[in-house]
Amino acid sequence: MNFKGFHKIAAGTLSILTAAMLMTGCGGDSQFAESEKSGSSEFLNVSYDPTRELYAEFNEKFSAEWKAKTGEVINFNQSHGGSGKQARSVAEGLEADVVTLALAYDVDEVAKAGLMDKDWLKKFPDNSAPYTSTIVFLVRKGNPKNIRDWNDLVRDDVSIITPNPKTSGGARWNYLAAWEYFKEKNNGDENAVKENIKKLFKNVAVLDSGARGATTSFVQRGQGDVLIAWENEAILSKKDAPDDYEIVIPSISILAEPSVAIVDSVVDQKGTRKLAEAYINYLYSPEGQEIAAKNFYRPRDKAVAEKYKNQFPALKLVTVDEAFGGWAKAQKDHFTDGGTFDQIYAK
Amino acid sequence: MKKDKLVRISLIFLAVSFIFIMLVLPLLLVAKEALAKGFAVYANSLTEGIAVKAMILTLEATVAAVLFNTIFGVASAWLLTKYDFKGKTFLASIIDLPFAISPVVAGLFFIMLFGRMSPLYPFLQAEHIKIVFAIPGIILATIFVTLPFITRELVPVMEAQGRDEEEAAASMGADGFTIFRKITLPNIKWALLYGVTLCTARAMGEFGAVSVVSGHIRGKTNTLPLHIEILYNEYNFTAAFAVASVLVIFAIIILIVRNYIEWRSKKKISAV
Amino acid sequence: MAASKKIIPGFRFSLGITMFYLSLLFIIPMLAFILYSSGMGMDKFISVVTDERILHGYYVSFLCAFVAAAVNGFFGIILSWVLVRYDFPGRKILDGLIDLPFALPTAVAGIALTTLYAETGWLGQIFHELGIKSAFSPLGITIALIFVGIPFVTRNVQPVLRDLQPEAEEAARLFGASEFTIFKKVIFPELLNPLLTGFALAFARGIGEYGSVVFIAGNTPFETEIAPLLIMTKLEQFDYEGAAAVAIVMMLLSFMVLLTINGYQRYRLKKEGIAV
Amino acid sequence: MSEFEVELKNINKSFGDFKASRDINFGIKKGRLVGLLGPSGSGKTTILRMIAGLENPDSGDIFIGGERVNDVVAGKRGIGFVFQSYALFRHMTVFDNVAFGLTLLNKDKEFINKKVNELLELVGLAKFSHRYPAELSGGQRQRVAFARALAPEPKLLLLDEPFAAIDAKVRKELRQWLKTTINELGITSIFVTHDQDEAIEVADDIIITNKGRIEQVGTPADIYREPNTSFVAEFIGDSIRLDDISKFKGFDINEDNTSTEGIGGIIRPEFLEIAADESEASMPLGSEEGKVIATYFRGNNIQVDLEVKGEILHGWRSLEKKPLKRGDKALVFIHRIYSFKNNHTTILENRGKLKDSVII
Repeated sequence: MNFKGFHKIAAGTLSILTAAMLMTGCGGDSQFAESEKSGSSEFLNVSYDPTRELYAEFNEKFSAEWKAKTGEVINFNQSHGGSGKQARSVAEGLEADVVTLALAYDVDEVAKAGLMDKDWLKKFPDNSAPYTSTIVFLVRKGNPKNIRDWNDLVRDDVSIITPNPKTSGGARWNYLAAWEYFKEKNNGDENAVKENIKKLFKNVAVLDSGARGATTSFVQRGQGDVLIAWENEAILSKKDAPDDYEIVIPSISILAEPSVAIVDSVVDQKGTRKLAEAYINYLYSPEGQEIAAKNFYRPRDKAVAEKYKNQFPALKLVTVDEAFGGWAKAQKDHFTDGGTFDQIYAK
Repeated sequence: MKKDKLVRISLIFLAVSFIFIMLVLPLLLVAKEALAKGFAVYANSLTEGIAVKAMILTLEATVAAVLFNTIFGVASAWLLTKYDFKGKTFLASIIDLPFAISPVVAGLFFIMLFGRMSPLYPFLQAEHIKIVFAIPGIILATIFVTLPFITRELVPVMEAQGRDEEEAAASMGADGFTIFRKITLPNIKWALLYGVTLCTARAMGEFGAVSVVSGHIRGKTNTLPLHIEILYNEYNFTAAFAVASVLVIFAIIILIVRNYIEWRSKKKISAV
Repeated sequence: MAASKKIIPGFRFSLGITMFYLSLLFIIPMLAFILYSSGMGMDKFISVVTDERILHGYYVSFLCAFVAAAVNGFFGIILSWVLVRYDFPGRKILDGLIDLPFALPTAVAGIALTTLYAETGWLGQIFHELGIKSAFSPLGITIALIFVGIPFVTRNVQPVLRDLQPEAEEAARLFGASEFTIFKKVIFPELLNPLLTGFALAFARGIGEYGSVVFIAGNTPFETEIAPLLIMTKLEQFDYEGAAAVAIVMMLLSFMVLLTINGYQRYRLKKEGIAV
Repeated sequence: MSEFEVELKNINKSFGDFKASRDINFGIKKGRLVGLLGPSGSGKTTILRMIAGLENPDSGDIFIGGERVNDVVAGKRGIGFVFQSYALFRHMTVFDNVAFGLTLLNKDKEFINKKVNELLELVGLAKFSHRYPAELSGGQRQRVAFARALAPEPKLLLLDEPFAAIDAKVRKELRQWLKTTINELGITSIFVTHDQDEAIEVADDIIITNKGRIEQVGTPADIYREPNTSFVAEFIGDSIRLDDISKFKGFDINEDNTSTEGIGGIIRPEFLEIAADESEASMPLGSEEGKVIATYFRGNNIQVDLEVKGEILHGWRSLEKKPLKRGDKALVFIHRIYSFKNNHTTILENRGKLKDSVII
């Protein structure tokens, strides 16, 4: 009797609660409800923080292109956040058609969750990275600390801002670029490399959790003498305040390859594979490459690269595959718990 | 006498400076940054489509969370004050527990329960029910972080009120709802409203838990606090602070309403 | 059966709603979380939570949360005192401001505080000149935690102080006790329980706080790395189990803090015969 | 040096529009136990609090031990105060409560121990010294409050409604105990009460307050027998108010031979002699005829309510006499009436008695 009464009440409350939630869930946004029906008019690109301007422009162009070609009106949605966090969300159930993340390791995580083919990297040209960038230094006007290359960063009088490689995908490129420089300089003597990297991180004043946070610490808060940043981010900061900053190109750096991939299980379920493929292919088209270059990413397309060559000075660039044996290995060697990065801080 | 005055003045000074430095200055800074590029830019960043959508979503989530928590708050406070039963103290501590849980972890709770790794996921998928990375998830996360507020406000008041009136009504044969509506509610309505205002304020500002379950889809699952983060990460500081100032203004309105309510209740009591 | 003894009707109904709601929104999700992470096994759990870096994260979180809660305890008492006992222009406004940290998204608070306390900020400049690093240091973390914890102590102490009967104070005054002695011996013991409640809540909140702290913390390992950041770090490496392990220990520790303080309060009231 | 231990001169005190004290004047001799008696809101507690220094008078002077204390803070007046709610420090043990005043005087530990134990012995709570107030009964708490107030050996003890919160049976015992104890200690004491029985039973002198004024000061017997004002006459004792006393036999003219028509008065039950018939009546001629409305058994007597000339009077009848019941006729002789004139009370004896005595 008692138990029965409880059940009745519980069932009643459950139905009210669920009904109300579904109502707010669907009624709150009519477009959302539409997408459930027609299935294909919504498209979600889950990306990382610094691509916001890039994809805002790209989606607009591609949307017009797609409409002209097929007559379909697609609503392109963007989600931005830390690269790792975004990969996690997709793995946890955020229904992305495509992911455009900061590094292959994060896309691997989505693949590991069973949402896409394990060899997604081979699906598109250039390691599925339609645009690239590299790691440069942003210093204050006049370069008062006279920072020219990586070895200046281990000087005692230099204060550095760089995000935490453990929480920021982008920051892992910074770390690997520095590693590569010291590796070449010390002829591969790992202990010497570690010593230098350790010195470098001892100079870090603020270890922000994300790349954009680090930029803010450097630009807005006036922390540090040098910001280790992606080239696109550095150019953006300099463009906003040309009189305050200078970009310093180190002698050697890494080729940052932000990865793009189709989330197979989602597009197959929604029936958006064609659209997703067209979307990514468009990134490789001259139009797509032009948009990337305009947003300070180095284009793969030779013609577009030539056009923007003043913006992207040449320097020696190594890839993760060449220097570190791919992302899985790099991650394991350097960034997992107990890896070289943790050793820096180990007591 | 003179010493008393000195103590009084220094204490007031201490209290005011503490609040000024810890609270007012940050708020002034928000206002200053929000208006840094003039009022037009300020108004623009608030009326822009995505900001408006975020505002609507925040209000929806807040209303839903407050509604459910009010029902729960009243029921649980009633339970904890009108009856004696085994495990009552334990239940009271459980209700307080969400205070002790990091909002980020609270968000993860729901990901684990309704996300792709959950055994429930195939079922939800088959039924086309979206919970996490959609509005229901945001509401759930908001409810979670504001769960104890109303109960905490009501319990002391209802405890002080005792059970005599309700027991008298029950002995005359009134049913539970009648007793609640006619006897209990008039006694607790101000405390209830106070709890509701606090719950509302907290619900609007929730960031950590919502951030985990939202999916950050612009114009769809971005609440105001998440929108602020995005604007900030776009280096659009003026807009970020402008939107933040809206939350401050909402909060201030809520607090003014609360003070008005308190003032009215006091007036009413003194009139009796 | 048990319900038949209750005089006021509605026991089963309110118990039903409460238990159902708690289960759906709190207990089941929490169990799901714990269950998911239980796959890691005891060995991994222990090795994760006893890692030196994690331990230091706990230490920073607990220390800063403790100091912040203590500062809030001190000022909470002063604020309640000033708001209840004195009348002065602006008292209402001061009173109204206290709840604001609840409403402001923690991230906004964190950003605003970082702007204020960075070397270029209004207050950071002053600290900088004094040679104190305010933002990006444990001090910065503490400042952020003070901000989010302001309402707890004041809102718990204030009503008790307001409802305090004046006779005991008058009695002490008649013995020639100074105002300070009266406060120490007569008023403070009455405020101790709500103070502890507020302290515990501010402390628990501070341990788990992430949004406002990351901006101002500096996040340097072994210096300003807080436990919630370490959870995030684990998550960034897709190490859900490790994150859960850190989170579960934090939850347990906060819960223990709440329980200990709760227990102490009950013990104190019981010892003095005020509660059974 | 004044003859009074405590003296109030021309005290006025208002709280907003409410006048709590109007031109208060009185003096209390050393060693007396004085009751401040009045209805609630009559300003008696305010007087007590002004003496203690917990309120300041708007005007007038307060003297304690011959010294003007208006500007002396409460803690320096040497006063022990027992609050109505006891105001015990609930987070201190009984011992610490009593010791509180002594620790503030920086007495050494041994002295404090001795003194506190003495006092706890005196109030009969020696074995409760480690209990907390919440663990004591109302009467015990009252005694702790009393001991606490006495500990620093005050010159003057003030008690605000000391028995109000105690149940009836304990209250009786406690009153006796308090009176004896205070008399033994010889400490000048003032207590506030709204209960006339309490005041009459405990106090050496009574001060009656009404609407912020003092109505009368005197010993309980004096006040009972010779109330100065109509308020006192009505407030003290069991009284029946009359609007016009002239209708009763023997009270048609005043002492000064003027008519009493329209003059009000008060009759106490003990002023009435109720007889079942003429044979029982001591003054049958002067008696009025009445009708019994109700009777109440009161243990040692019977209260009889009667209607006499349209007024409802009540008096007592011995259990020995013939019982009366509702509806019976009875003879009522009124021995005396307090008659009012210009708010002053005079005792008017029944003229029949005088006549009778003349006749005899």
